[in-house]
Amino acid sequence: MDTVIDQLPKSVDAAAALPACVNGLPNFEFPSIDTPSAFLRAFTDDASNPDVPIKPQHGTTTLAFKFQGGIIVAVDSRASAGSWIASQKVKKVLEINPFMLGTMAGGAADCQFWERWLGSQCRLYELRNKKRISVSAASKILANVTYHYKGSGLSMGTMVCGYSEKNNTLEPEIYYVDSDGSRVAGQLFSVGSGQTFAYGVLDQGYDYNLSVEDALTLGKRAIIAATHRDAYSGNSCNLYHLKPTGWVYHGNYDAAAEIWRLKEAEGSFNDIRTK
Amino acid sequence: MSRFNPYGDSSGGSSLAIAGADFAILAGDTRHSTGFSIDSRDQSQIADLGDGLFLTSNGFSADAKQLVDDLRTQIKWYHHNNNDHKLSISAAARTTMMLLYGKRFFPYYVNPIMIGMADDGTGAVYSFDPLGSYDREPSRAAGHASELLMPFLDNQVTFANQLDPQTGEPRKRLDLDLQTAVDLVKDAFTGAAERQVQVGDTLEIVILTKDGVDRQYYDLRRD
Amino acid sequence: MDILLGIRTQNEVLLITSRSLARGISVLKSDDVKVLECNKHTALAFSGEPGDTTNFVEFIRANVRLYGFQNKQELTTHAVASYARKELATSLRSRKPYQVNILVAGHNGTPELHWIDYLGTNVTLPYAAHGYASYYVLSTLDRWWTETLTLEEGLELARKCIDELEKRMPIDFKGCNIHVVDQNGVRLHE
Amino acid sequence: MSNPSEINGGSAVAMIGKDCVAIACDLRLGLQSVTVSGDFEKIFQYGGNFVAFTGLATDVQTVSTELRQKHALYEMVEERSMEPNTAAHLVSSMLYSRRFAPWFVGPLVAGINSTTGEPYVCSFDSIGSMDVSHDFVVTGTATNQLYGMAESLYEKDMSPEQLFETISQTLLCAADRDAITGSGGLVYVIEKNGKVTKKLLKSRQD
Amino acid sequence: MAGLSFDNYRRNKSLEASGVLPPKTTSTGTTIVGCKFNGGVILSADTRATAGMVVADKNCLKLHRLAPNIWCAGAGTASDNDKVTELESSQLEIHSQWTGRAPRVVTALTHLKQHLFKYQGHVGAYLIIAGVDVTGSHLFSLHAHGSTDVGPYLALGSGSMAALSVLESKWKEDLTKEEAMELCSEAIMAGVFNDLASGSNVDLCVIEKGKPSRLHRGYKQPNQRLQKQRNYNFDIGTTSYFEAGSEVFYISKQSDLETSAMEVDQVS
Amino acid sequence: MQHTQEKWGRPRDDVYGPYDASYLNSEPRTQTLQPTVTGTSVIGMKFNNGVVIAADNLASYGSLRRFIDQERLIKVGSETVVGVGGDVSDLQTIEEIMEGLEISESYDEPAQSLTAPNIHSYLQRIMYKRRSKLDPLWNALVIGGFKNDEPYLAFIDLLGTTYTAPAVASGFGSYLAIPILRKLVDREGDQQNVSKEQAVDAIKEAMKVLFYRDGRALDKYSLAILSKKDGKPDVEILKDVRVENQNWSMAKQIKGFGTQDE
Repeated sequence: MDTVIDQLPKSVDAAAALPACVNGLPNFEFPSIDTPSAFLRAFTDDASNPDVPIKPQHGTTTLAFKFQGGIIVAVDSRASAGSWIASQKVKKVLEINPFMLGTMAGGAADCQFWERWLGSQCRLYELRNKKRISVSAASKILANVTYHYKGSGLSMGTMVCGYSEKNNTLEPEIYYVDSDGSRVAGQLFSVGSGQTFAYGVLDQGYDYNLSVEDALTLGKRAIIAATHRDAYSGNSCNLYHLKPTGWVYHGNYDAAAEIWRLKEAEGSFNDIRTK
Repeated sequence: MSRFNPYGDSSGGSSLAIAGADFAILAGDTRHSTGFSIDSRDQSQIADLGDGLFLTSNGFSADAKQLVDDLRTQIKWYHHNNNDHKLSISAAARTTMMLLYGKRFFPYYVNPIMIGMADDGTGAVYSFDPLGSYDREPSRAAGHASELLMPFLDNQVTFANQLDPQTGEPRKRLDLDLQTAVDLVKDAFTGAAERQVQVGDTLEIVILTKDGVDRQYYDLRRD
Repeated sequence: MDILLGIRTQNEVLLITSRSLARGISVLKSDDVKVLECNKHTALAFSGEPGDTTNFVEFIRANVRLYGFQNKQELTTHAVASYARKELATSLRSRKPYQVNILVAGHNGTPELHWIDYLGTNVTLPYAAHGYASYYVLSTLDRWWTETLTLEEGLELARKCIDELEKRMPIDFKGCNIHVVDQNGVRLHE
Repeated sequence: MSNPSEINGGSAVAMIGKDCVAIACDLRLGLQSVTVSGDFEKIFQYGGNFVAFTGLATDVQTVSTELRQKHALYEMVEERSMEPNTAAHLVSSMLYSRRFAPWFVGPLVAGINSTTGEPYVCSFDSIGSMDVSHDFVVTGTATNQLYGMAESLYEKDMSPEQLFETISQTLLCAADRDAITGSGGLVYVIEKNGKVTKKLLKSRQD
Repeated sequence: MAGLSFDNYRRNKSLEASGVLPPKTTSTGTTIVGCKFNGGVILSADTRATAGMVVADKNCLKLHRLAPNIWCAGAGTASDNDKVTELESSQLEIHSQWTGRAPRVVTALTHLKQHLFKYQGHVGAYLIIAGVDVTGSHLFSLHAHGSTDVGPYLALGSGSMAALSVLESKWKEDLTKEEAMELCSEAIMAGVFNDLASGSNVDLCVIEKGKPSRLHRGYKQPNQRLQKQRNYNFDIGTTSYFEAGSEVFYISKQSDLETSAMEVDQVS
Repeated sequence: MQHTQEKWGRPRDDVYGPYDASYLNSEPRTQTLQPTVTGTSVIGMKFNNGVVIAADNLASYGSLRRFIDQERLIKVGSETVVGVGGDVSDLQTIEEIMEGLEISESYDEPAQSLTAPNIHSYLQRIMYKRRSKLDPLWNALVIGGFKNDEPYLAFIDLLGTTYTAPAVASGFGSYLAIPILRKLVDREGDQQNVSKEQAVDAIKEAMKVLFYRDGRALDKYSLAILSKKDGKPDVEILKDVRVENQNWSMAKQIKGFGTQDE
């Protein structure tokens, strides 16, 4: 992995001098002042100053968990800029390759860009080494990038999920990587502004021995729970199941329709006024 | 004392795009304003990128111009390197993302919308956030009046919140015909021009079909 | 980080409050009670700025009791909630406003739960929470709460919530007290 | 947060039809991003006048109560019902009396004048500037979205049934583009003969 | 103005400190002008009110009647203009009742400037006051801090410079009424079409010695709403609602409490 | 990165320091910290056969009338005039840049092919580049000339923002002069019905109003009239033009500020 790091700029300021398109990276241009990250923050941090001109899209609930049948990945599809709902149909699961998925929370552009870049790095690894990259290695590449750019303004909270070969068997792995540079392996994560609401359902219904069908239902149910309570999550749920043979997409579910259906089916969501 | 802010408040008003089964529409008003002054009533904000691609980018207009220039350069190089092969809209969108993300730490203050015909012959609308995140969408509005235009498009293009009174089921989304789409664009803009002071003067509409490009102009409020 | 949670069941209201009382980096007490009996059928659960909390709820209780003495007629839960709301909203305009969030639980024939924040927003809810706890348990309650919960089912749901909080809250809140408000008055559930 | 109404969120709209008027609000009460309640009504009835208050929820409750007091007093002293334009002026002076320390509310008044039969709608800013309109008025965090919807959808002389559809679609689609407006909608359609139809909308709950 | 309550002041300050900014108030953005002619004086204004860059009111009336022959046009904070002129209108009425004389323009001016000065500019009313009285016809401008100015033609508001470009190049001495009306409306139109905060119609008020003042509401209407391409009425039943959450009730008609219309000085 | 509900994903103060809004109005790094010696408005409009541009001759130092014969219209190539408002030292930089452009162009293409659109594009790139370095040239530019025999008029500001219109103005001119000029040329194409004389009169009228109301304006200005004669460009720059026909008759009507009678 050192090759990747070597080709990254040594420091934030050095990035300004980076030649165009090294390693698939564009030539990042920094404002020519002493504190480019404070400059960037001043113009883009809509949580501190709602009147900033440039509002990146934000807000999300994403989750992933391991169970006996593999990994379930579920996400919502709302992107908001302040209280404005900029998009209702964002794809927050990035298909890095047929065996690996990345989730997207935080800055939409950061996640889209770096996870696509990660996809190309993984492909290069395969071509060089004639074998698939492990989830552990892939997530490390991403974490190296985010740690490298720490303090310069990236915003990402992502889970890299997939199967890796360990002792000649394929093992499911989930790594949480964020723009602080953390990289944490785990069993069950939820990331984004609506994470707590997802946990509230997920923890109470989770069991490693869930059937595939129940696991899918639980993942979707936790996202729907978050869309109901978190203003910045909503619109629909995208559902994936990772198996040793690769990922399977289980469809897009409109949150509004799901809530009304669940209310009927489960007798839940009794806070909603109907009379 | 005068202080310097690299992002001015000069901009075009608003733009919106609708994709259909065999057409794509991109519309924008031609008012260019700074603060409370109208700079120009005839500043087209729709850029013809060549290869049947059209782009608007609302926000800070000098950044928008730079983005268009960069994109044209990229497309020219693509032609040089690929025996004048036409750049598809999906590839052009990806290129736009790379250009925008290259300015991640000194962003372009722009909200671009690109239209073209996709490889399968359907109309395509791609929209971007200032940092480059993008997606293909059925319709999109950007600029000062985006908050006014977008809910109307949701309601009239995707029939959000509408039931079919006969069946009681959500109203089925039908493919828009071109005339309806153009009417929607005009009505959306006359409404927006009523309430958003930076929108007005003339509405420029670019209509892409398999037969080529048609431009229409339509008068808006001028006050 | 105090936990304040109210659940209305078919015949009673449960108030779940954390037992830890922390100041700075120390826990001063791990059997704190954050519920006050206001009159026979109404209880207040409270959290917020230390000092403000007890002063405020005691002030409310004193006046509610006074009203009871003077009029030979106890204020209803609804009236207590309205009165507390008004006091909070008015205090907000003073030099030193009360920074107190409260839940008002009562039973006047039917169980009743009010959620009131420090700004003086008063809403009646089937279940409610203040502070960080609300981020975790609201979805749990959305999932399992129904109009017709029995006391046992209500307690079971409360345990689900406490379990979730113990799992996810980054502090040790030393467990929770559960107060039950029903037609017989306010009691601490063992 | 850019302004105090964004703490709790919420929006309202009122529209004039033929011999009728409609007023609608959402039902969300939030605490920043968390939806605390989906049953927070923002429309209050004062005799034949319907007043929606959006903004900071505590002020909504305080001002609506104060107005109830003043309205009752008026009807008692004057021995007649309050007309919508009177209610509007009352709201305006209540708000202006706190010119330098305002309530963070944006009210709407809707009603039908009992003598002339004219529908009346009026909106206010937080310090009581009145905007009497002949078509529609909006307020709240989804103001822009509501303007966009209403400007394009509004038609003159709608029947009460028609008006219900248009105001509901206006509210619902505007709420779908505002993260802190939604969780249900409530619509009142008031007709010249005094008939009031109140409907609870089945809307998105996300 | 007695009785302005400050009891939310501390609370709002502390909310501000925690990042909550005060809400936008409606501003009349505005172009207003006044111009004298032989025998009287004219006031004119646009009719757009804005909240930020959004039009809050497309046809608001910015010309206020202070007394039958004293009118004023307001720019600045909409609410302040409405209330300050309302207050002054009653004070002038009371004043003329007390003194038994028709009010003078300078009386209105002095009242208003003292009021505004007292509030040190926080009452955001920028006024052009015009009228005729026993001493002739007068035209004054008044800024929120209490300063005043006189002139044969005046303009205020965000579109004042556009209006002045017309007034400065076209004004001449001894205008007739018709010329002055044309000049004023042209000045307002310059604001309407060149200043984004001004728009919609031109209102105009003619105040003449010995004649009732005449308000021309919508004197020029150059910005009519464009006809829509389609009709967006929905089929009945398009919106989904809960039967259980719906009810029909009747407001008791209060026609038995019939009242006599208040006697209000009518203007055309 | 923040991990709390409300601000999830936003910058964390302990990593980035507190939010600093001053960058929204940040000071540029070098050279023009603020404009010192400045020129006021430049105005221009099209007519059926060409373009008229005017700028007065004053260079102010704050409120001081520092230099009263500053030329602010630059002729570039054979058929283009650039009017410059704003900082005068930056004006001189632009003058040098234009001179350099002319010289290199005349080496490469002795036939003088520089047109207004060329110069417009070149200057826009310079202005945008300098803005992007946070080291702006503190000017507003008006470029007048021809594009394929049609009149051409464009505007650029210190950020590189640019637009074309049949009437343009910088500074106070955009408030005071534009309404006068737009009476004749409101939208593109209106110039077809405007003669050179009408255009010159409108520009003179606008310069008069600017002198009345702009505290940094002078009653002496330069006037460039660019027209095509038999397909050939004709650039006429009139210097030391005076503001004429001033009307101060209202002055005698003004007594005091309100209650003073006679």
